[in-house]
Amino acid sequence: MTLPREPVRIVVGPIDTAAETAFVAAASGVGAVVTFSGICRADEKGETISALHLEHYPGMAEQEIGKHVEQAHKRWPLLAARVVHRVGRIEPGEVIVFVATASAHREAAFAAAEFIMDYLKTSAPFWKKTEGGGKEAWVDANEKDDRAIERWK
Amino acid sequence: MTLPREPVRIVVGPIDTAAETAFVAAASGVGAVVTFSGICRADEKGETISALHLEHYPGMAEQEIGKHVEQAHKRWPLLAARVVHRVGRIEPGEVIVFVATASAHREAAFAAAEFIMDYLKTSAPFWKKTEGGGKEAWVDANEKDDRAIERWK
Amino acid sequence: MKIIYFAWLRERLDKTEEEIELPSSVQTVGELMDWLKTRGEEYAYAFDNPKVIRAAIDKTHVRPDAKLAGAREIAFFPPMTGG
Amino acid sequence: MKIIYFAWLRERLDKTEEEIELPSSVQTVGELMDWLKTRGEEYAYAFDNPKVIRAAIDKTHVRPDAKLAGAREIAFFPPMTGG
Repeated sequence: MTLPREPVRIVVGPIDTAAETAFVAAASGVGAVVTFSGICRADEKGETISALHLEHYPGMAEQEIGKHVEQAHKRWPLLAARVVHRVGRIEPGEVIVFVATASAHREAAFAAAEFIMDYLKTSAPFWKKTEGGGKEAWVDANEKDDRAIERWK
Repeated sequence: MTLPREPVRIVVGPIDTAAETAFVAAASGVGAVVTFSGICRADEKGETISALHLEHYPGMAEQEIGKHVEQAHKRWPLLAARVVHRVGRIEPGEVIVFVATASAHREAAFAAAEFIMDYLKTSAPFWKKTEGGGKEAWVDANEKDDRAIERWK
Repeated sequence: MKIIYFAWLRERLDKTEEEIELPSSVQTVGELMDWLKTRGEEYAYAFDNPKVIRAAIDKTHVRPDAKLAGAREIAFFPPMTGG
Repeated sequence: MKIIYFAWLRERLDKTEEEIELPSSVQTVGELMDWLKTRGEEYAYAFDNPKVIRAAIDKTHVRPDAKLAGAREIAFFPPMTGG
């Protein structure tokens, strides 16, 4: 395995989700691994798009995600957790964000992956712009995402 | 992709989790993929084991899992769901069961994967026996698993 | 009627399945367990604690009060531990 | 003080960042937004609806009433849409 050891990374190219999954699964005592892949859809609000452009705030993006990965470790008996977020131009079908959590049992792995994603959506500084049909548009934030974090409070 | 089209399979050899994940991710309109891997631990109740032996009731095992995958499709807007369960001798670190769910958004994919796993644990006819230290022992059922399905009722 | 056994029930009985002609007094799954218990030492051992034993008729989970009429295949097994 | 802009704020202002000497009357993030708005047409457009704009001081989310004292870097951006 030649993956970086950092549990949170922002990358420009494709994400090797199989390698990331194998990395958390290899932690000692793991009985459950949950992964989440956020995938670029071919449409946004009914409009066909040819790509998304992901912009981020370097430094703060890693820090915000890292803070919530740390909180997940405090709330659940995790054995490993990794998050990789892609930036730049991303085409439909490609992975935008990948989260992998590992624990002895499934409850902690599921809860931690959802927790990390819910907070990533609302607090990590990334912005999506759509490309398609000759025009570009910034994606609006989703109110549902703000409500999702209420359950963790 | 040369995977079988059947969404529920019992297999004897290793599970190609990357191919299964790619299969559900390829469904049209997918924005979220959640996977769960149940992994053989090197210990069972504090005792070191060298392997698990998984026995199942052929026909009924596929049918019970399939029934709950169908129910998941009715409860959530899933675009794809697959379950592969391994039987026979499985060594520590190897995947015993793999679930992959795909939806436009993450809530449905997470909930369906948890739902399928909770019911698989309590209703699918599989039995685990441990091998190690020169002795064999049947694994006891977990009361926590019976409680887990209460939230879906 | 075909009866199938799994896990430690199979081991205690030392058989995976058998064809048995049931007496007409045996009408339910629970009655079948009670009757099997009388068939010898290994059956008494296997069905020692019928409360923990699960049953399926034609590959569908059933309770001890389920009727056997029309069943092709009865399976007995311990609580499941897959996944 | 260094100010950074992201997404459509960056586009409306046509700049990713700038160094600005703030008047002593500007003490909070909210006051900074109000003051920036007066700096020209593009600022008025960018900060047209300050309620939807988020801010961070030294890479930590802050509310409009957060004090600027001691800050090295202020960032303004729309609600986040990652993941």
